[in-house]
Amino acid sequence: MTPKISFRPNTRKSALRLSSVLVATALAVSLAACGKSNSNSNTGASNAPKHGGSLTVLEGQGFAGNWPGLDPATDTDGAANMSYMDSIYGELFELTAGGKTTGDLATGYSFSDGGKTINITLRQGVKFSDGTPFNADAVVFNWKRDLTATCTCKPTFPPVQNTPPVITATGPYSLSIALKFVDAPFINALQGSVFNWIASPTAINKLGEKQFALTPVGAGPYTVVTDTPDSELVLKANPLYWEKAPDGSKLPYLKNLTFKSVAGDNQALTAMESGSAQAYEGISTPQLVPAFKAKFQVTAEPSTSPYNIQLNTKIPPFNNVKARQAIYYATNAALLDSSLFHDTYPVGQSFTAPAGLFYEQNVPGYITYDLNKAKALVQELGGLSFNLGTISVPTAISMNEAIQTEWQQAGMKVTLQSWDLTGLIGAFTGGKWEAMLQTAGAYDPGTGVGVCFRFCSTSPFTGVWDKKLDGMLLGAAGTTDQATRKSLYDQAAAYIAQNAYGPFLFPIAGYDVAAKGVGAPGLTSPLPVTDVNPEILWQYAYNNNNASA
Amino acid sequence: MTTTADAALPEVPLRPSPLLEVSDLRVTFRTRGGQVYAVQGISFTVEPGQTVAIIGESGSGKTVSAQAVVGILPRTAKVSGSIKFKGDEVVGRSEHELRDYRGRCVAMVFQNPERSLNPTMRIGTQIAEAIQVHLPVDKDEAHKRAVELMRMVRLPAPERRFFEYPHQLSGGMRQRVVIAIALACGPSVLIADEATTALDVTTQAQIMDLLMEIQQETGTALLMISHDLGLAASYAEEVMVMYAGKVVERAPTKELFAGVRMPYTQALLDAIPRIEAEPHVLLPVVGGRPPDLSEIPTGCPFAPRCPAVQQDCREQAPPLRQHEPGRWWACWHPYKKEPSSHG
Amino acid sequence: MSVPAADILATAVPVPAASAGEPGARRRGVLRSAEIVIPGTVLLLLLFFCFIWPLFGMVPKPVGGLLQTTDLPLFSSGHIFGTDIVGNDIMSRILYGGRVSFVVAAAVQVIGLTIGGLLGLVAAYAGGWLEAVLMRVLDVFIAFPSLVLVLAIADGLGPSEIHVIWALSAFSIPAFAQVSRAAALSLRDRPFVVAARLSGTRTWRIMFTHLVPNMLPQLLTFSLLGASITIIIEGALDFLGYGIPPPGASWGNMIASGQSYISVYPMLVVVPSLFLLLTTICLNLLGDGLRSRWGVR
Amino acid sequence: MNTSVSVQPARRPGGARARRLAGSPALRVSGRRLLAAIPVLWGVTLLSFLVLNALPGDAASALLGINATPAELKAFRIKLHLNEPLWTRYGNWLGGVVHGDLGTSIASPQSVASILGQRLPVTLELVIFALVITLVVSIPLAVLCARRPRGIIDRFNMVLSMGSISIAPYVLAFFLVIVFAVDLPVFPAIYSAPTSIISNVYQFALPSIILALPLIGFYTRFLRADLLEQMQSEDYVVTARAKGVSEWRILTRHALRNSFIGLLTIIGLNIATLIGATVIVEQIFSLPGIGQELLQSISNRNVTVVEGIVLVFGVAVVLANLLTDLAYGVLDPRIRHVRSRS
Repeated sequence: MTPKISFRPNTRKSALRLSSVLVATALAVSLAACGKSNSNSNTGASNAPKHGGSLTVLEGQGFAGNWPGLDPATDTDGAANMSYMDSIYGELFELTAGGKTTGDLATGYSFSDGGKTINITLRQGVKFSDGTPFNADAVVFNWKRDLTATCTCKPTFPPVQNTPPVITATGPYSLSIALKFVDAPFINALQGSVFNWIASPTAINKLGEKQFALTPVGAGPYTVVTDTPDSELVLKANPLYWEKAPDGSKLPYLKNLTFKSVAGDNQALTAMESGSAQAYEGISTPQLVPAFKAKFQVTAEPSTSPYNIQLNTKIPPFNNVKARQAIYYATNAALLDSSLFHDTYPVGQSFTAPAGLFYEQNVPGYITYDLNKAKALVQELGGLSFNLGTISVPTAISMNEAIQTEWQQAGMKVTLQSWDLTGLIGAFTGGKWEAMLQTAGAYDPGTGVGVCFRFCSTSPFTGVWDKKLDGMLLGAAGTTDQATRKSLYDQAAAYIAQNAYGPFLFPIAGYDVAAKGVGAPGLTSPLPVTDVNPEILWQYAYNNNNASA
Repeated sequence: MTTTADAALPEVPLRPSPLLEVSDLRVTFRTRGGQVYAVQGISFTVEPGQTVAIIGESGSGKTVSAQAVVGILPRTAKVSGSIKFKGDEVVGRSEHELRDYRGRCVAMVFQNPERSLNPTMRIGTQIAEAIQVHLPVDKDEAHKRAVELMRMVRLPAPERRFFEYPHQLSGGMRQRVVIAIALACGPSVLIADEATTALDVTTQAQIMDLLMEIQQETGTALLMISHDLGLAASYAEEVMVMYAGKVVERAPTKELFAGVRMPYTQALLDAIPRIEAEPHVLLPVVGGRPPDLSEIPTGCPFAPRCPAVQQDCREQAPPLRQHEPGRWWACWHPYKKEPSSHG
Repeated sequence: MSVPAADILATAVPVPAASAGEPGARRRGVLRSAEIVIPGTVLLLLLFFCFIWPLFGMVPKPVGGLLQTTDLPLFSSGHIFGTDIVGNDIMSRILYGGRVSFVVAAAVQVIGLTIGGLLGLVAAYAGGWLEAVLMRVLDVFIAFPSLVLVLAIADGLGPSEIHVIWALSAFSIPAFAQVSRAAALSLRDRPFVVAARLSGTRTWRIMFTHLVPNMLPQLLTFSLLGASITIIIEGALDFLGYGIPPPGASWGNMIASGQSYISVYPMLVVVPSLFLLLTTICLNLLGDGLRSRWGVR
Repeated sequence: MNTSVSVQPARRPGGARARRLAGSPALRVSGRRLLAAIPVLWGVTLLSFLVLNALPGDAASALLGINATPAELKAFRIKLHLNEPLWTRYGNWLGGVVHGDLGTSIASPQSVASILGQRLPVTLELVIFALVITLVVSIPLAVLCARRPRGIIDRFNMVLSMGSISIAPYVLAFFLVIVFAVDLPVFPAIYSAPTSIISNVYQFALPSIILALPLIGFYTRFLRADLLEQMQSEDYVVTARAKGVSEWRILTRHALRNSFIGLLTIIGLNIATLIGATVIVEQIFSLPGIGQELLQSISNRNVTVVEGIVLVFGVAVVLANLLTDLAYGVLDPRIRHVRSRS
């Protein structure tokens, strides 16, 4: 999860899928399937959390640092604002350390009717922070409202978007949602979407949509004190919060929690060094990591989406497989990794990543770096000149510059171009792009900016129109059986390598920073990443430096 | 009006020290182009109530001498010689001491009424400021005195005028304000540096009459600086002619115009157009250009332009001497016979 | 970019040329006075190093640096100023970047001088409704937050050197127009212009033979000051992400991209900033020297 | 602003005091200036509509983002009226503005007016702080320099003002933040909503200093030159000296008064660029001002918000010109009276 960094005044991400496109660099700690405790964990001050502290958290402006409103029905930036929404509304389902989706406000779920209907059971005895009861009717009210919101800023949730499902409360604390087709990763996808946050219906009706977006009411660990959109959100502990700490004491540990938007990594560093903040979610400039590490606890977020180079197979030069193979031969991912990021990423050959599901590092038949073969192919083709584009994020731009140098050594003529988010969308939909440095894959390849997003002919952002590949990828998303999904994804990876549809480099993710004596699951100890950014369980956050109790 | 040491006539003993006594005043300016000798040793005295005129072309050092007397020369000026005001030496006083002297003992009226008043400040305030600088009076008292001064200089409706701005007054009226400012603290000597040059003839006469009346009322000495010989003739008791930083001729007005000795003065007189002169006659003009003040010429500075120039004029500069009682001039070959009667 | 473009106009508010030097002061040769010689030579040196030296000097290319040699510190062998995070030699990027910065600054001033100057001249001379219309149009450009226009043009047309030049001209044209209008207005009523008009010379001749030569000193000093402002604003554009596109180099985009790593590699920002500072100081000194020489306020 | 100083005929009795109180010329001036402003504001909004329309990609693609199918994009554009021709859209927007409704933001449920309401005070405070600091520093500094030309203060100021004009503000900002916010934690590195007046000053201190520095350079240079010229070549200064007034008083009471007119020209002229410059400072300090919102709205193609901000910029510039015009009347009596007759 990396915000668009530094001063690019880029737009707020418009949807969860999009934000993974901005993934810049991270230190992937270990190759284990699910993140074990990382090397530089907070060994030092990991004493027990104390109550009563107050914490100021910085959010990068390009990504999480912008939140026009915090009403689930009108917040298109769902995923980016996960920290705020989770703190205010809590979550139906949350992702715990084991990488399992477990119930938070919900207690469980089950499939029926062949996987088309999902039944969800809710926790009982929970109240919203305005005292009104949290029950199935509230959830149904919210989900219906999210689907029928008229605001131009209505969030999108693909599984239910085109074919509105039937949502019914099957009991005071249970409900079911009937889809038109089987969607196995529905609950995983739910976790990062607005449907995971339930607002108090009475508050919505009392305050009205506009005011509610500024002063939301939920059942989460904190309530809103003041909200200056895109700048500062001040929260304080919710006295009615239901969850108890492992030792039985009341949660949340913190008395107040403040989120502040910051322009870039460097600003975050100076802000933390000057003491006006104690945590920063998502460093995306690797070169600054040592500076952060010198004074603070730095935790690598598990990385789930590898960088890949998409080739547009519809137009020349990459409609010719030889040209695509020349690209494979000319791309030295290991050198990129070592020169730009000091050898800290596991170079991979597929759209899966160590911290995600179905990880497969080496793919049979994948063409590896061979400069002479690349030169030979380029000569055979009579030269190769094209445009390589990416998102205008400093790290992505510097990677493109490095790739350009590598490809030019193979005799190719490469020109670089970068856009802001809206311009990038225009470039893709325009269809004239030749090569793009982007990211593919997510925690669950079927969700978010997954593999299908880059390689299925149905997606507007693909460079490949291959029915056979569509069959494999859509099939993998269509079954709930993990083993068959794994084998289908492996077949797809091999097929992509065989047709040289686009080389993969290495997965990247950001870092989270916390001052010594500060901690939270997901901030100082890794939690798996759902679609884009890791979830942080703010109810467990503590700051012992100014804790009273 | 006594003269300096080696006068031909005996010194008149025991006179009280004159009001203003300037002896061998020299002023040089340091500029990027080198030294400029603006005033090369002039001496004169002014008695209380007397009106002395200093006449000369522009660049003859008359204004610089006046500024030296008032002590408002710029920092780049180097002053030597002595200026005594009622016996106290002025040259060399510190800026602080000079401030008490300016406006209280000696005051000045300037040539260009258009620019001599601060355009963004009421005239009343500018007059009151002159009063409050020296006299320990509060605002209202200063206000009253200022109105009084405005009445003295014959400004119509002074109470109302007090609040008006310079651009609301005519040239003549503005000059009256400047005079009011100068007389604010009852100075003993008033220097009028081409005070009427920028005005039309009728206003000029009004201002000069005003100065005369004020002189009668207050007994202030008047040092008139001008290039207009006619003005000097009709108002001054004594006339000094300056050329290239030196005094070349000095005499009581009557005697001077009765018989001019110095060729330069004569040339100046001839240059004044006469009604009775025949029409379409070329105006007699002094040839050549005023000397360059950054080099001290050998011999008489007027030599290159003098109609009666002779060899000795070029070799040695004639000293200023009192050849006849009260009459001084600096010329080897002065005009002896009476020139054509006029003036 | 808080250096205000339009307000340099203020320091160039037209006052009739000061009176001639003190009587008798020798007129110093224009070039000999220190105010002009020192900044002039430094600027010439900078121009020489940026434009001519890379032609025959052994300066590596500004892009395509060796990936093995990234983030070298100052004075490392082969790279006097070290290398940036992608391995490009900073020294060569400074030189090639200097070219871009100078070209942009010069082009923007020329455009401003010609179009803006002409507009102002015509507006002042024509007077009446034409002047009112022209001035209102100029007011629109001045009232319009020029940064929006610049961002929009750069963002819309996609960042490239020519677009940046057009974008920055949005600053310089109104500013020049105001200066030239003010200067022309003050000259228009001067006796020699009235005399020319009385003697029946055609308007265009009056404008170009009488008005323009008298306005030129002021417009030229204004353009020197404007050039230094333009370089800074070009940097601001990169800073906001809309300037010269990487991997191309310009001092502005080197500073802008360097600031992301300022705590770790401060030299990425310090070196180009020093060059930028040196150039703008020289331009301002030269502007001041010429202004005092030509007696323009 | 050519103030032709002409000799006035004798005035009818009515008294300057009465005229001064009536202030009629001031109203007439502002009236005319406001009328002239309307076409300018109209031009500003039209220009920004044209400019934003020229940008590739639009609010729909910015908002719906990556997984919107072309059909959805079309439907969304219809909902946003983006498919209507430019002129009708501009007409609708203008109609709204005339009735005081700036429309609602595309990216959030908030109305443009409420966004501006929340963010405008921050930018205004920043600009006012910067102007105050500039004037408080540059006026005394210029007077000191003019008092002793070529003195130590004058030489020091020469270097300072040359440096402050030439250094790029964003470079300056980096180093000031590192020195004043990190090494010696005096000022906060980034903005947080102030709790009290003092914390408010602390928040705005560093950003406004950075905004003010180049201005200080300009104003001091101008003022010093203007004062020196008056002291050396204006006759009313010689009159004052002849009165026995001290150099210091002449500088402060006489010369400075006349320099304010020239200074006003600068202030009036660079208000527009000063507001434009706040964008950079707001980015660096994460100040929730309209500059920051402007940048985001441009890349979101959030037309209504951009239009709102552009209108605010335009109005601010027009007001600034109006204020400077009125101030001329107060400071320069010649203008006040010339106008009262025309």
